[in-house]
Amino acid sequence: MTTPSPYSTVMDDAALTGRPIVLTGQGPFGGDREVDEPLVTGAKKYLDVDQDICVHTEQFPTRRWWIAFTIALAFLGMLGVALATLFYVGMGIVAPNSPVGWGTFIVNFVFWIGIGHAGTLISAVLFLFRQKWRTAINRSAEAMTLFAVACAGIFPLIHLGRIWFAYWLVPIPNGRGPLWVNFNSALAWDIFAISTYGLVSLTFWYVGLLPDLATVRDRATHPWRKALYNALSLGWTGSNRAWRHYEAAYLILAALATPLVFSVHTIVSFDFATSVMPGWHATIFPPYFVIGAIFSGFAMVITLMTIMRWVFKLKNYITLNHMEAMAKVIMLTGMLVGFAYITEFFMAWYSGSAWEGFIFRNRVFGPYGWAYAIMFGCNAIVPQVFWFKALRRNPWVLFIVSILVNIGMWFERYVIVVTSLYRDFLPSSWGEFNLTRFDWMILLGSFGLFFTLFLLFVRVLPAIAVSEVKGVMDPSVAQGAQK
Amino acid sequence: MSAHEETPRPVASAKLPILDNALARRDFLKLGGGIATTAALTTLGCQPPQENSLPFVEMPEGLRTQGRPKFYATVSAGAPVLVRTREGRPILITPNPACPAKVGVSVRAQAALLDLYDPDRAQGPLSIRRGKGNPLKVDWLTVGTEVVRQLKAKAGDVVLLTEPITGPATTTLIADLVRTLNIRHVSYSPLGSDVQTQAAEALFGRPYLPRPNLAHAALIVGFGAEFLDQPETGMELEFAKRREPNAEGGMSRFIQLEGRLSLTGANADTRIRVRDSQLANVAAALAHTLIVSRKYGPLASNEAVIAALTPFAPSDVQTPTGLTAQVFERLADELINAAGRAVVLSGITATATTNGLTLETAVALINLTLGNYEGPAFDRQALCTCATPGPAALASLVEAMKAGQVKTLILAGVNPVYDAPRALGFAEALASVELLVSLNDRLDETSRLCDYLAPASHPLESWSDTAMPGIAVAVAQPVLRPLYDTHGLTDILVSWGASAGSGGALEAAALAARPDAKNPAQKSAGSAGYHFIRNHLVTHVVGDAKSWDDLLRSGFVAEATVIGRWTGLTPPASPNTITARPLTTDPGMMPLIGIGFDTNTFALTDAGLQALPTLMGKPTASPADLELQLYPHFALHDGRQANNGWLQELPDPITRLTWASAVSIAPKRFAEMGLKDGDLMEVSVGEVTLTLPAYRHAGLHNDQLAIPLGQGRTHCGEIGKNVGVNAFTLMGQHTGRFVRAALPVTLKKQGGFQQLPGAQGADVIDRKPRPLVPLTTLAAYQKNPKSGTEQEEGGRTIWPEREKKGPQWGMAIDLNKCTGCAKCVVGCQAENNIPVVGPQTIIAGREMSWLRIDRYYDAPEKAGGWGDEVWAGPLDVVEEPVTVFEPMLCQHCENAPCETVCPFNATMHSEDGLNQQVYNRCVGTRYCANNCPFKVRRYNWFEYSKAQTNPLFSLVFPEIKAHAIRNTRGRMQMKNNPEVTVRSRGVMEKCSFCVQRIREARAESTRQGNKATLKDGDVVTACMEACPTEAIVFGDLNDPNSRAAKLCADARSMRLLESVGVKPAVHYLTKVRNDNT
Amino acid sequence: MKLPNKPMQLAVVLGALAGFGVLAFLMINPKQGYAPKQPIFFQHKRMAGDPNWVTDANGKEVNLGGYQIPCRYCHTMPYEGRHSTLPSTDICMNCHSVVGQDKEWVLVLKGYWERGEPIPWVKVHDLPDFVYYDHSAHLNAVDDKGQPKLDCVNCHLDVKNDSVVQVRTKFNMGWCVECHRKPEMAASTDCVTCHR
Amino acid sequence: MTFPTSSKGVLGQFAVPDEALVAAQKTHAAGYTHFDMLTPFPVHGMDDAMGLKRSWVPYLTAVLAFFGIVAAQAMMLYIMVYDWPMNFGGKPAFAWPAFIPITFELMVLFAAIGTAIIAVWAGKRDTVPQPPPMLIKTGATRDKFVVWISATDPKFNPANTLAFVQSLGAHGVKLVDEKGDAHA
Repeated sequence: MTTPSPYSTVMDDAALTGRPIVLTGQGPFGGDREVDEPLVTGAKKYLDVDQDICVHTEQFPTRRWWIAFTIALAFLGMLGVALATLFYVGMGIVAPNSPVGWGTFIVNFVFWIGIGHAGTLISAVLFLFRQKWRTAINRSAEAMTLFAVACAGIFPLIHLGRIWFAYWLVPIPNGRGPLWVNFNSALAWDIFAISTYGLVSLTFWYVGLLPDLATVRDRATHPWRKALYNALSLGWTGSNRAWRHYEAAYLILAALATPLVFSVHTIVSFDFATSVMPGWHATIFPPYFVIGAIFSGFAMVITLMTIMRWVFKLKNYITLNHMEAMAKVIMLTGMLVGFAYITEFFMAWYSGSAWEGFIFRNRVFGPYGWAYAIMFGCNAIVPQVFWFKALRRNPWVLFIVSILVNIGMWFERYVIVVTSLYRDFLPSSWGEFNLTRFDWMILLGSFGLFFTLFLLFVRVLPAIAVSEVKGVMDPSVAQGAQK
Repeated sequence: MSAHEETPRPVASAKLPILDNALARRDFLKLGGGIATTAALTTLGCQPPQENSLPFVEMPEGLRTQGRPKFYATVSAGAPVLVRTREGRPILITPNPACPAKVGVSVRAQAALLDLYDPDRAQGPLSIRRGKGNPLKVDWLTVGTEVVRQLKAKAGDVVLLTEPITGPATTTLIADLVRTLNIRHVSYSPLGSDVQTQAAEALFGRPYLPRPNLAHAALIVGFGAEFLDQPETGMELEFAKRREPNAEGGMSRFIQLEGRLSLTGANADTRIRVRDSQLANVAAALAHTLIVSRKYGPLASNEAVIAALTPFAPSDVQTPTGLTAQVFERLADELINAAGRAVVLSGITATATTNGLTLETAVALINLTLGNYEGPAFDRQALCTCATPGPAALASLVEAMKAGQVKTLILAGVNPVYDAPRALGFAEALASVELLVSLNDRLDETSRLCDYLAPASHPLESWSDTAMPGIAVAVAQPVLRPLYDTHGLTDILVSWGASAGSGGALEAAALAARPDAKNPAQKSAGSAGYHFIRNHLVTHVVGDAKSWDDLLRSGFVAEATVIGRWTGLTPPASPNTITARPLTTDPGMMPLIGIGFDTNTFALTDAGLQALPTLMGKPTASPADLELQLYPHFALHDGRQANNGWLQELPDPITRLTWASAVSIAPKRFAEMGLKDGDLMEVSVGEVTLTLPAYRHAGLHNDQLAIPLGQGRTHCGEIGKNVGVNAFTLMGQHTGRFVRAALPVTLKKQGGFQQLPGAQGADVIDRKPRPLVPLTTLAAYQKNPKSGTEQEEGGRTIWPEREKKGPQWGMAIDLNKCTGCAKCVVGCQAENNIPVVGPQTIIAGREMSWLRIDRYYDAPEKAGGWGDEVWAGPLDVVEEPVTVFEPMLCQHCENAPCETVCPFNATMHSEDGLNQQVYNRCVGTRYCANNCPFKVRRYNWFEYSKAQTNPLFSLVFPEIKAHAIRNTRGRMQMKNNPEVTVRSRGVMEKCSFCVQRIREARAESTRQGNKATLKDGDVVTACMEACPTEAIVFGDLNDPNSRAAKLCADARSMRLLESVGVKPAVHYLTKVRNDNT
Repeated sequence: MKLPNKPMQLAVVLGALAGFGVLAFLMINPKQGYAPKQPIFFQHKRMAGDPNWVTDANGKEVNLGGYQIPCRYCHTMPYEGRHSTLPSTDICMNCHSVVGQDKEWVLVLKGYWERGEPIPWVKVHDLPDFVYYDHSAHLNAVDDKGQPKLDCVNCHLDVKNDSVVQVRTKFNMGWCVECHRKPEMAASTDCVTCHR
Repeated sequence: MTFPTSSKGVLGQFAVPDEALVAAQKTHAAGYTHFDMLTPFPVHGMDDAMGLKRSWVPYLTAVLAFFGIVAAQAMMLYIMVYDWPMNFGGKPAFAWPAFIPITFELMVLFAAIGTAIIAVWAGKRDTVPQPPPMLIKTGATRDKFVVWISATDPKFNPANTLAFVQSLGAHGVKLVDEKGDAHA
């Protein structure tokens, strides 16, 4: 290696600028050459990557982890109490009522499903677009997807009045005629969409994990641990003959997951769009929901990555450049979402439908205007701060904006679910919608479930895709010592 | 069965087979309520809980065909009804269809069914010791001995205090007791009013007026008329008949002058706001305009009348009434145009003012001068119960009690401690009475201050009789044996009377004690009360034993000759010869009823002319800036049924409030005071102050407040206690009458807030953007019969039309006939096992009623149209509201949006056009309810039909206790209709078009060998059955000859939300307002 | 395809078995063969069954079979009402006040009769409470030729020759629907036919 | 363990992927067929260097996707049209637009899950006997790029092959015996 890699000079992410490194006079014709800043800083070696990432699966968790885990468990316990009451007493303990038949459960469901879109999107879409920076975040984003889908998945179940009959949603043969499922219903589509999405995401995630599980195995010292991770890695050796199929499959999975990701939120939006209710019955819903999902998902990724960077000291892998890239996505999708909000209004006016017009005027100026204000402010206005590079690269700003965006996106679903229903066709049946303490317990409890799962994940599995990170490192810097 | 005659059985074996079986049914139903668990276990393959099937030891005759209903004609809340029973349990009270006018059935009569199973009724005689210590159980003998000892003394110090009793037999029984045992009888009703009879007696010399028949009235002018608020008057059907735009003789026109928007006023074509205190002045001024200014009619030449009316010139009363002379001129024009075919009438609340007599007098003068009494709109042949006794008798009783002249007081069906004015001092006077025995059905406010409670049975458990307007006599027969250790009121009085030696009672008791002819070991069938009533009615009313059986079958007799025989009077040869027969012998007490018939004219007597100046008096100023009206609660009336969940939960047709009392405030004042619904207000009348939430009452006169009576019971049972406030405490007195209107009042904001359990979202309908109620005027209708039904058309569909074979069920609802009386709501609730959910649940927006009556105030035309502010009910809309009622139930849409979205196959369309809801398949996504444009789907948010008693979760969520209290205690679930599944929690439910009746009709047709083919009229839904005005018609829309199909094809017919393309099976017929002025 | 290791193989096999087990369980109806213990060992075949006369050890002709009592002697109301009705005790006593006075179970029956207690029969053909079945609507149904479509035995099979009453058919919704779907039955398969 | 029966072979390590690429070319050129390159991440160009063809997995994906479509349509047609047609909101039994979402989802489900399983399986099937991961730390999952020549190769000769691998410039060249023990 004659020329030392420019990357060896970047020792931590504070040194990153977000602009290309200019190598003066190194261009092919003697001019300047620009290279991208490194995706991994700190002049890490391949073995350092293993150590930095896998060590968390091997050592007794840190104090920071325990603090986070205890809080998450407490919220999970709250979810348990609320759900036990829900199952014993009935749906009446939460807010829904006669005009507003769906309440926070469906809001939470759409919210979590939306969160769950970022992982697959990062893995699949960014993979197809050859965005190498995804490697730092794709593993945890995929895990986030799975846990968000798990959180989302409980809501359609617990919002059933008689959850013990939920299995009737699956078309299994039975002694009732047999009596099947109504495939006209968007909820039946949902079941297929969400279970497909969950399974495919799990597969995608697991396939991505195989080489890393082998890495953990090869670092393991305890025979049981070695055996366990060997079993989990399906005996992965790193064989290029296996890589050949693996890469083909991974590409196909990405190619399949991409339309899947769009279809799932499209189908979730059909829950609303195929109804007859003004405010729901809109053709804009599929793209609007998908963009919103990407938006909220990226916000959640930023939240999680900020925490991970802190808890696990991973700033060299999840660098400010990564965070800035996500901030750009947030800004773009935020503007798209804002565009959708305005388009809805335009369509309500342009359609000339009195019902539709009323719903939208009422959303903004009616008694639930505050929810609309939170939604519009957090989603369409707040992300505009990312026009400024300094703010894009400020972890605190990113963290706060990401949380605001998620609050805004929760309220977007609240606005859609509640304000479309509470004043529908017949004025006589108009009503109100007021959250009960159990709504809050279940909403916050779902975050408890999510973070409990996530913290357990980072405890037992490599939280960053080790093999993929290695693949985007400069071998001249990262190569191991030659024995 | 021959076998059992050969082998006589011990009596015990036959012990209440009906009841035992009914209890077994209850257990069955409890299991029915537990569908969830049972079904879950079943599907998971565990064995279902073993159920026993208990056959009779001896099959009783008449119960052989189990699983089919039996019907009994009887009386409920004073109206002839038909009681549907299953396996001995009454499950539904409907108007007696043999009684063509469905006379007088109120929601209270329907809901009395729930009282039967009320676990808060006293379950046997109690020694109460005037509230000191807990009540102790005693036996009937103990109570009877004490009472009979007092009766035997014949010392004239025993008083029987009852509610007004109208039945000839019961009246005679009491009269006998009064005569033979030297007791005094006082009857009392807190809402009793004798103003009309007083006026009639003073003017015409007889205490009654002819009964209006609104079917023949071209013009109705009401001064606070309440004939729709008081269905007991039985005028609903007659009113509705003439409300058809093509009615014979033209559609009637109804002008109402009133302070509070009442249900009657809401049905008026023109409504003029006049505060209660001024109604008399307005009526008198109208009389002045007609008689003095226009010199119309025979009275125009009567100097005395003119003199009496002189002070009431419209210009002189313009200041207090707020009405200009033009208003009177217009009214006079209309009345003169309709002279002889008009009805002018008032209401019992409007006349419960200090100047009520003036109002009644003026109304009589107007009717008289227009010749209305001679016209077709008054039925002079009809029996007329004119008066319920006023409170003067009670006041004199209290005096007697205080003076120590009353040693024993027996109360039956009265609760003066609750509903008499505090100033009367009834509760305090009780202390001077030696023996207090209450025959009320529960430990109520009065009973708990007595020595004994000897509970009378529920009317469905006992014999009695009654008289009512429009028909003569109806007999109440028991439908089941008493559920508890109680006896019928008649039984109690007869047996006590007999023990004390009263003649008629002795005879009846002897008959009851007579051994059975067939089985000497047993006493003869029938109680003492039964024999008394039968003897009396056979002798004095129906004439022979066979007619008695017919009477039991039909439930009532209506021939005029019968009245003659009953009253002991022959039809008069000349007017003014009939006086009401006083049925008590105590001259200090009020006559029980006035009965009259007259074939001749009504004319002022000389005495009447002399009394006229006193009766009319001088124009009165209003008592204060603000006056208060206390009106009978629409559902609870005087509050005696306050423990009835159905009535508590029935939304008031106007305020749409449930489970509460609120002070109604006029919209303008409401805005000026900066109030919102539910702000706590202090309302003071004299010394008494009540705190209760504010309600913005559309159409209320700005200077008036209104509070419903009948709430605020403290000792009526677990369900109704402490709901709302007791407004009787505000009631005033004036010359021996209770004053319930025009009370001077002060109003103050208290600062607190109490959420009102209202069942209505927005009050207003702006029919421009939301053409949801077909509404038009008569003029527009005559120009274009389709006017009022205009709406946006639906778009195209990609799907082909479905083939329709066989019947396609549908419904036509004529909004012109619908008065908003809510009887369909109660009928539906009873028929379909709809639970009572309670105020908290209503506040949360989770009412359960399958059928509701939406009440809208129509937003008037406005240049440029209304903005969104219209939905908040701006003053322009609600100050002078045009009210429309729209019964809203599942529309059974052909293209039902709910069906598409249910993933579980729990709701889909049947071949006969029903939108089916399968409870046992429903898992409760509520998607269907969201997607229902009419929001008629109801969800079981809680377990209502089964008590949830887990102590831990009762702590976490205490409301479940309240649900158990309202629905599952004692024998409450026995009310359930076994033909309708009791829904568990987590299940969606909705109107099924009474599919159980459709299926039963098909089964019946199959049994008849007709292959399940149905004729028009074979299926009657519960709402149609309960509707007094025939506004609801159900039938096969695929059969062009069915009544429903014909109505649906009418030009007035409209299906809602055509633009959404759902194609409802319910058609609404335009409400036409008669604007022809 | 070969799975990489034993535990995985085992897990997959067990999972699949459990899945199929649940599926099979859902499809098999637990009702069939349900024969609860009754308070009286009542044998239909002794009442309604076909006679079976044999000569016993003493050379007496005895009937080991039944007496061909028609169904509707005891179950009185199937053509008129929703329920076929269990016989009230007095119907039993029509004969058993004379017949079989020394038999063990007749004594039990008489015990109930003397005490005036209903016999606590255990429901055998026990439909869920949300199913509304009407015997009369089924038995009175006629086809185009006016012939009855159904008789007792169509559903209850050969109950008259049973010694213990038990559910002989699948007796689940599928079984009902199967018959309702037959074109010759011309019956409705609408939900509200049975559920409301 | 169900992994390849023979664990015998020769391995050698490289520190950077470029060296491994050259080594792979040379090994291929030297006529070895039962050899493999073990790498911590897929190295671009390695397939060509080893003389491997494109993966055949995508063809199976297409088949699986088609199967998913057919299965979904068959299921819904059977249930909604053939077995028990019902009237949902006035729509015909065959309300085809409603069938599209599930068809798509099942297509993706079958294709994705099937592809993943087949790819893992194919990775095992299409390979030469591997150095047993539980016994030998090749370093290939960490920071080493390993050339491995299996003893099953017809050209395999312990001494020659060892020398050949050393000639490639590899470090830590080892001979692995049947028991999985390594010899320098």
